[in-house]
Amino acid sequence: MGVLGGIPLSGFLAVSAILFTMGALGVLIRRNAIIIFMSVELMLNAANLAFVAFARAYNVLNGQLFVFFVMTVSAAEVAVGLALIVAIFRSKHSIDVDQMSSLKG
Amino acid sequence: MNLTLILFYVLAVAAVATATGLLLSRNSVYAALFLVLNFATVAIFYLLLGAPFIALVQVTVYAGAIMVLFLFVIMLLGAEKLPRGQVLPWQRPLAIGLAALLLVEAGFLLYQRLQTTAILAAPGAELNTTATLQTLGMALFNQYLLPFEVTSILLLVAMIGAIVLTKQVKGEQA
Amino acid sequence: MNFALILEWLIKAIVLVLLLLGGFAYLTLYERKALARIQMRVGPNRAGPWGILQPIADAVKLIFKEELMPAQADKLLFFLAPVVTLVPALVITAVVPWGPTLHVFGRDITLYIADINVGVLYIMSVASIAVYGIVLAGWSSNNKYAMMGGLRSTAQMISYEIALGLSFVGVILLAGSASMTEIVTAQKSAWFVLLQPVGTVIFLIATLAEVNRAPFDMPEAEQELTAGYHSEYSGMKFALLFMAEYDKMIAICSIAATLFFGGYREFWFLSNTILSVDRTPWLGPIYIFIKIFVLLFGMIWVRATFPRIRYDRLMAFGWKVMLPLSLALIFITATFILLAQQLNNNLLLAGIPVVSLLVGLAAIVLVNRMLRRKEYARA
Amino acid sequence: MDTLFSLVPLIVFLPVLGLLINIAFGGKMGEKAIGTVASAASGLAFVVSVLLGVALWAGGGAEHVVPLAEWIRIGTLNIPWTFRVDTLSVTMMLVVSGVGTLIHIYAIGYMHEDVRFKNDVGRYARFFVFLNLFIAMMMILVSGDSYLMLFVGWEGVGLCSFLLIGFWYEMDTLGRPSWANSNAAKKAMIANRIGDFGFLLAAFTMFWAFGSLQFGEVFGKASQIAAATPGVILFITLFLLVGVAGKSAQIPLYVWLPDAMAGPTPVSALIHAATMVTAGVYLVARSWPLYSLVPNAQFIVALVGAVTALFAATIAAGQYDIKKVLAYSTISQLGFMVAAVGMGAYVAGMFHLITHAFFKALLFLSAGSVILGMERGHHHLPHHEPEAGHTEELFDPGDMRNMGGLRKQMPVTFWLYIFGTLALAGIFPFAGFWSKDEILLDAARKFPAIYILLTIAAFLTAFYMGRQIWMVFYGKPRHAAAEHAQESPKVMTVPLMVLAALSLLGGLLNFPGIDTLTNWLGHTIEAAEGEVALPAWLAVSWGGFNPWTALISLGLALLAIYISWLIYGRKPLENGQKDPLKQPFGFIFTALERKWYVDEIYAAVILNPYVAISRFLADVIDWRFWHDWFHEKVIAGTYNFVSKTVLDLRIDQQFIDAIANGLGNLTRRVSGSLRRLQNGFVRSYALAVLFGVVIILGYLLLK
Repeated sequence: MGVLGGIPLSGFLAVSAILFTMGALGVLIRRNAIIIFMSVELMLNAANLAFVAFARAYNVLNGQLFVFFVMTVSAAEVAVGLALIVAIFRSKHSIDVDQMSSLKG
Repeated sequence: MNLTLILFYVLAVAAVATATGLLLSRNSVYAALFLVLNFATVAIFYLLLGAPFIALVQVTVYAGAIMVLFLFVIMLLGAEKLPRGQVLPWQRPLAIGLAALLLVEAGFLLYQRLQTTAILAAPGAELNTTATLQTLGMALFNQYLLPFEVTSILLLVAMIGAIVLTKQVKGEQA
Repeated sequence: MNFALILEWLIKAIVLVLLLLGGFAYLTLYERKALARIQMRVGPNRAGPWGILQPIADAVKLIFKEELMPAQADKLLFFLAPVVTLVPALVITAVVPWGPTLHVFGRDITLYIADINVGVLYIMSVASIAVYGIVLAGWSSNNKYAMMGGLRSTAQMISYEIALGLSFVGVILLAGSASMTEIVTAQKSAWFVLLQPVGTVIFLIATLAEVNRAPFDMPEAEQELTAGYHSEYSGMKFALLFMAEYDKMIAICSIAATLFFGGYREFWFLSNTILSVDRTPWLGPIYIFIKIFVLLFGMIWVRATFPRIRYDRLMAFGWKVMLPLSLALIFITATFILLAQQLNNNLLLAGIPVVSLLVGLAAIVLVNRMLRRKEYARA
Repeated sequence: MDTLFSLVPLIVFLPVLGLLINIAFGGKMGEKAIGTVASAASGLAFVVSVLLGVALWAGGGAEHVVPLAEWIRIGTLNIPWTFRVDTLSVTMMLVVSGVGTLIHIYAIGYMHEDVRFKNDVGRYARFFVFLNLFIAMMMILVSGDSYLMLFVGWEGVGLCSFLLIGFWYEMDTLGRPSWANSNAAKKAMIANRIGDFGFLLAAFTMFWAFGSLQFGEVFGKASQIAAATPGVILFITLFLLVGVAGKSAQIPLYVWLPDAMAGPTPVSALIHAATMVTAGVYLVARSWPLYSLVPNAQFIVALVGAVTALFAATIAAGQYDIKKVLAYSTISQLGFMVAAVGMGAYVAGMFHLITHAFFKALLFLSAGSVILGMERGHHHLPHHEPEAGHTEELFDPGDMRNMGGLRKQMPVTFWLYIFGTLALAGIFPFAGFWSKDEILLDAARKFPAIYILLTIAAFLTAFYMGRQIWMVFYGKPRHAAAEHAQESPKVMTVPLMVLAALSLLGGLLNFPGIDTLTNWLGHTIEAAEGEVALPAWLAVSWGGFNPWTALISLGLALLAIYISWLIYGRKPLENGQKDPLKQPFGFIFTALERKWYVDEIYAAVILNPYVAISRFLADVIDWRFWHDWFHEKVIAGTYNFVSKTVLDLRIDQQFIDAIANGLGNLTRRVSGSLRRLQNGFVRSYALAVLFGVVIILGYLLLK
């Protein structure tokens, strides 16, 4: 596997950091609940990239397994989250998070 | 400057570009598609890092299942676009500023560690992380058996939660 | 990574794509002919002898047709959707081995494009991508019927993908590898259809749903949705969608042949003769072609025979029958493999088909009873 | 093969799973579903047992110890929860789960009707929860690798026995409101407690002498200790015998078993005939390395068993309740087994344990079928609405004096009963013939006195079983209910047919000359046969079979059945007629009817003084002295003074309240100002989180 040959690990980490920051930014500045949700996925994904990169660097499998678990968790999260969004849409007829600022449904 | 490095830079630019697309697109269908592309590029990163299993699972689970679910919900709700308007005017500049700060910190961290730790400068010698299914499976079902089982319970709970949340109460209108 | 290797890959890829495109054209003819025979008609017979020029005539007609685009459509995605649909159908066959290694011009030529150790997973990934084209086509048309078709296919494909993936697991367990070539090699002594009869049936049913063929052609049910996701498509874009559907059929059949019917290996009565691929390697592509041909006929036959399933029943069938059944199948397979390993007796593997057929039979009986009870309850 | 052995915890956890399902969902599931879940749990345990047996067989019978978890570690006492898989424990597992599953299936049908006759449908699920709990506990008992683990199961099955005997705790066996059933349950519990006391003393001594309770270590050191201090082994074995007497209903602790028939019939069959009561036999067989070292103890065990066998057999001949007869018969047969394992004939004892599980379960379940048939007959009688002022005559469906001629109404049950009877009476070629003769032969070779006792008991066995058959199934119906009795449904009779087949074929397990069971158990029990000079006629044998002893017992059994026919069969009882034996035997037969007055003697000697002392302690010492005077006056008075005047007025109101109020006011003011941060916009909160992240990361970087 000489593929990695010339790429420094820091390159992957930099990409991971940028993606993470953009995901965080997405959560903060978008109002659409679904896009906020997708930004969260982007953040998880960035973390996954860092995991796999470190796994490669330290020559251990654990990083890949963590990614596996992160994926499962995010799948569960998406299922529940989307169900929540659908439920909220039913009562508010909107998915703007800024309209969900009261505790009363 | 060899072929792989060029590939890496192209992919990195693609990843950042698609993430930007997600951040900026007004239409949530386009946002979702940008995210799918982003996942695909990250999957290729995984291939470069010698993790074909994770790469393919990434495509299957994220692109094939999760994002389809997102699209499904977007189309089902017919909520592609939101009307313009800003309730929290100070939120956006503050967020961008903080994010920039975070990025600077991350860059500083990378730079600093680059100075002190050798391992970050170049990945270790030729490694054998070509995780075949067998080795991954052995690790998963021996070392990580408990987390694995817990995950299955988590998925079950999520499934039940999703069903309960979206179930229509009898007599209630959609 | 030398130049010759890249050239070899390139040639193989181009040959494969050409084969699929040509295969698509003649598959339409094959289907029309076969359907006609089943329905006591003659079928296409004007263009060329026995109608063999008919596909070319169709192609010419479609190329010169005017392309319409709905005014409110999402232009970019409307344009991209057919492409997104076609590409997975073409690339999915990359891991299917067409024959053993050949020795030509002093080189070892392998008859597959890639042999990755997670080949089966690759198929799963590409199959899961395939849904995008349809859902985007449906959405971008900005048409209620098309949208409904797209959404239906999303739900349907996601549901049946699970049973599909689980039906792979039995094969992986038996072969001890997820690489397609190793799966073929593992079938040297017995095709997996013998060890996994129920798994084969589950696979075939699930793939019918995956490619939206009758009786699972919900997304394009003419009577309810006019033509589903491709209602608004015409001309070459329509041809691409059409091509994708038929290429998917070919791909699916080649995968089925590889996973369950011995792949490019010879038929059992030809083993140890001069016609076995071990002695005459170039026969491999011919064998797999025969198998694909027969399996395709099966799909056409099913289309000609079965009525379309109601949508709620389709989903119920996927989740309540296929999924538990395939889970039970994995359990049975794993148990017997373990037993065989522990007791050092490979004959115990024969328990898999026996027990799984019993379970499958029980499932059929149960479903039958359940349906009948519902029928009575309604009457 | 080790993978198969690691399945062994499932034999405990599958029944536990079944009972958890029934606890959680039993209220919502239908009766069939409840029964199916419970039966499946038990049936799967049987499958696992079979797999273990196969694995053991493939591995040449070598024992396996499968650790599961560490349980107790105090000082040098280290008791892990380990499973012991050897031929002995697997044999027991197969019997427990196999017979248990059949009884589960039977109980689906039986309890369906029982809960309706007793007007409490809600208890259906509870019954199956208890049954599964019992299976789990029994499995712990037979699979445990230490005396303490065995004791856990021992207590657990005792608990299940208690729960199930008192299943209908607020009524008596006839359904009248009374505490009779719960008293029976308590009696069983207390009698067992006395036995457990002996067991515990034995276990403590064992730990003192051997420093461990693990089977392996104890048996390994046994001969060494026996050479040094022989008294210790004698002490241990005799106190174990006390435990055995409690659990396996031997003299003098047997009195609880007949009363235990208050439980539903499947319980009588499962717990009080086939499995739990044989735990004592298992214990002696398991402890064979200890018993083999002390011949004196062996003789005492054998004597207790033999006397019990004879004693209970005599009582059985004088009973009228169909289940009581079987109960005393069970005690008698347990006596046979205990005598066998006591003599060192462990294989013969285990063999009889297995065959007895088959045919006694069959007999009990058939008796249950008879009783339900009578209940159904009673139900169909026209007197559903009793006239005013006329109390309905009390009807006992289990009283044999009410039965008669049932073979016409219940033909299937009749044949099943015949199979069970022939097996129990030891008629060739039924299972009981082979196993009983093995015991008799061993007795004849080792202790002639015991041989004579057991032979008389065997004769009586055939007699009272014959008496039962004639009274129940022949003659004319002596009650209207018997005339209208109805056959039981398939779900009850089919398991019985399986048991009947096993009762017929069970002898093949250790068929003379082939000796499957002997060889199988030989992997675990290697008791050396002492070389004794034998008379010629006893020396002939194939395996454990000697034609002479077999002929004697077979002849006696046939004679006994003939005699019973002369007395009960030739001239059937008329309605209200007294037992024909009453005339010639007079006082003795009355004594038999009253069970030799043992319960009365116990009451006079132990119970009444005990109750008197308890009452004195409770009334005078506890209530008048401690409660009325000490508690009310001294403690309560002081407490009231301290709490009211000192604590409440001074400390609480003036000091603590002030602090609390001050804190409350402070919190209210602070939170009033912080409230504005809580603006309800999720994104702002996320922003706050990011702010925190940036700050913390910055701190870590610049530190």
